Amino acid sequence: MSDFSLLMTHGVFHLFAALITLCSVLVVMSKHPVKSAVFLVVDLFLLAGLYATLDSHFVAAIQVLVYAGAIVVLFLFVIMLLNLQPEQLRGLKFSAVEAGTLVISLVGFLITVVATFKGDQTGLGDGSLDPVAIEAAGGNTYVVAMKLLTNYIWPFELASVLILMAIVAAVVIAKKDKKKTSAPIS
Amino acid sequence: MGLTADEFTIQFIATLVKFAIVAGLLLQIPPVMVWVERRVPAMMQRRKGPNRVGIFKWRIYGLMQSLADTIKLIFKEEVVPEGAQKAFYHLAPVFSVFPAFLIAMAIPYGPDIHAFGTTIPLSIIRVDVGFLFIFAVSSLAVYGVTIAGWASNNKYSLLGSLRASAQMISYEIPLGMSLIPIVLIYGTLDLNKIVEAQSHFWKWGVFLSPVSFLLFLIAMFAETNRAPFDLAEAEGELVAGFHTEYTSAKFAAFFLGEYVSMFVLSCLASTVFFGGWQVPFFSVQKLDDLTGFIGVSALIGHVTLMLKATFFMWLYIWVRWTIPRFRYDQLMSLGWKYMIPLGLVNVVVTAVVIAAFRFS
Amino acid sequence: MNPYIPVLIVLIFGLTLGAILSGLAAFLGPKNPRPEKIDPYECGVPKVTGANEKMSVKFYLTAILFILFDIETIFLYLWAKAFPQLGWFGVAEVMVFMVILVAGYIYVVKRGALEWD
Amino acid sequence: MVPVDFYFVLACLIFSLGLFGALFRRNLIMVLMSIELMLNAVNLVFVAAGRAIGNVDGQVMVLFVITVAACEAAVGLAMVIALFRKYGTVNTDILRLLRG
Repeated sequence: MSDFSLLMTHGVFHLFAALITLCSVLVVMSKHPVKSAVFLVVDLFLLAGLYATLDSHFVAAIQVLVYAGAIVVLFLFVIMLLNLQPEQLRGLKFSAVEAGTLVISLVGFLITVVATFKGDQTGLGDGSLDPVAIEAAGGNTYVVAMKLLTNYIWPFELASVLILMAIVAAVVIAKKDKKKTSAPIS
Repeated sequence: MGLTADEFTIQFIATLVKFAIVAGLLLQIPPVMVWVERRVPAMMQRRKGPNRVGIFKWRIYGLMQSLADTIKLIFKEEVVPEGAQKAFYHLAPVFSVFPAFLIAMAIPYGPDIHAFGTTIPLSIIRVDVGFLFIFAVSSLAVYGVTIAGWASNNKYSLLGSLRASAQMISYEIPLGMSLIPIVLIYGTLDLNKIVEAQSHFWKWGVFLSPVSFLLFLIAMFAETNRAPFDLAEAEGELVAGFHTEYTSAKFAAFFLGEYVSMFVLSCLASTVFFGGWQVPFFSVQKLDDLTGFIGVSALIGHVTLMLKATFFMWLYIWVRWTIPRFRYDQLMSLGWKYMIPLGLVNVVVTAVVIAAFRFS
Repeated sequence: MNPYIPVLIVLIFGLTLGAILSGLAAFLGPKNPRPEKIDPYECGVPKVTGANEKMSVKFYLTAILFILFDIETIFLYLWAKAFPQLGWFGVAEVMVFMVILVAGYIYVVKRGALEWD
Repeated sequence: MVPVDFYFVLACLIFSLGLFGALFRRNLIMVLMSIELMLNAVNLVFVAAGRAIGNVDGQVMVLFVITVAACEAAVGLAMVIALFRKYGTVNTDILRLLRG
């Protein structure tokens, strides 16, 4: 790999990383829930881009299809349904458990950063998943599909049970009974 | 990956050229379609339609009407309704335009060109996930609609946008399901490979999987919020739906997004079900050798695809002036209670039939 | 060439075009907003209530069911891609998957969650 | 290529932000969104690590995580709606007082 291409790969990663971090901060800190949702979409789209640079094309596609295209739409719908107003951000008041969790997460984060930049790295390779070999085997989507449907049969079938339970639960919780329904606008 | 520097340069320049051509084509669609959408109903109703505007004394059937409309639209005053969410109000047209352009670049507009010692595909975006890319990006188009309606501070807009987005997401499932049999039959997600597999006339998708085509056709009309499913902008009840409060160039942006996605879905329908750039009973790829010119096959293939897509664009207008509008509950129950079960049955039957033939 | 370079080019073009169309009106065209003009358009009748009336929960239920069926479709696409190699085994696998989900679908229909009254 | 540790640092950062949001925000919908952010950090680790080890299991795992995330969002938001219908608010501070 040439110097130029190495520079580009690193540049793309750092650009995406910076944008993702920025968007994540905005998701968490925006006062208006709709703003948070829109930044979440941008965030998820950028993460899909990062997956694409990792040659995980299928994951990138479903990231956009399911996360950005479906889950956040649901969030937006609920925000509009409840007509939520901007929230007053309260001061930094935490209970002991919350503060403890936060400190632990920050310490974990710092350890990871220090460990990375002290050179004490995980020892994992840097991309031994050869794209050319994957291409020869039938492409990323095909390889993922074969893996899912041969090695992961039980999780696959259990996923359908999970979705079934989610469907039933959501309908039970959210659906009003007929007689209580006030005339809907639509 | 695996390309020399020269090949990379050629591919990069080719990408830019292809992109410029396709983008130029796409930008022509809304003006021409606006004209067609006024002339064709006029023809169907034995009226004349717009026929006056021309350049000097050449009227060319009033084709310049769209140019005049465009210029007028751009120079109109922009009215931002009071109480609108300003940032989102200005952002919504962007969300509506870019997905349409992104998906338009994934269609194979012709056979591969073998030139300059490399192969140049005539689709600009060609990724491993094939047409799932189109679904993924087109699912982002919901945001333009939702945010536009919500940010306008108008209850008709909000209701229209909620209706439109609920409709779009509902029909995304039948749209997705209708193409699963195609993947089962041709064994690939790559649109170009699907077209190549349809080299024989009787192997076109519409003959091998007619139910899929029916589902796709209905879902295609519903996805673009066109008649008979245009409840989102039902003129009689909701003023104009989610873009009621939009004026001037922003209004044009919504039109651009809508017409480009109509065109892309037309191209997708022709590609998947009608052989794409293949000419019936004739091998387009051989044209290069026959005539001795590189690119003849690409040109003929491209024209063929455009003709097929034009048919579907015509169908959009034809249906609009033929079938009355559905009610919203009919629309939703058609999508959820008929098309999804039919789509599932279609997948199962196709799989069992193919498996019975191949693995018996 | 990396297949995502064109995606990036088109993305930038699309965003720029959208931004130009969205921003164009700010530079061209007259600007003289009057209270009547910038009032939300409700066919000329003065507005009675605000825009953010509460909406029917139906839209929400549609969205929720959409997510769950969307995931099902994605799993089906993966299976369709691996179908030639898996053969009857794959068909059986997906049948089990589908039967479980169709049970959920039938529940939803029976419960009337898809009725738009 | 970019070392896998960089991806871990980024994922850790997103996870911390998500955790912060889940604890700091008082709007239940915002809490759910922060949880989505945390799940995304996990996905990033799965993909990056899977690539570094040299198999696609990480990507298959992401499929399951996304399934779980979708179900979580669906049921979680259904509960938010039910709570809102009963108490007229989605603020966790107020809901805690109403717990009784």
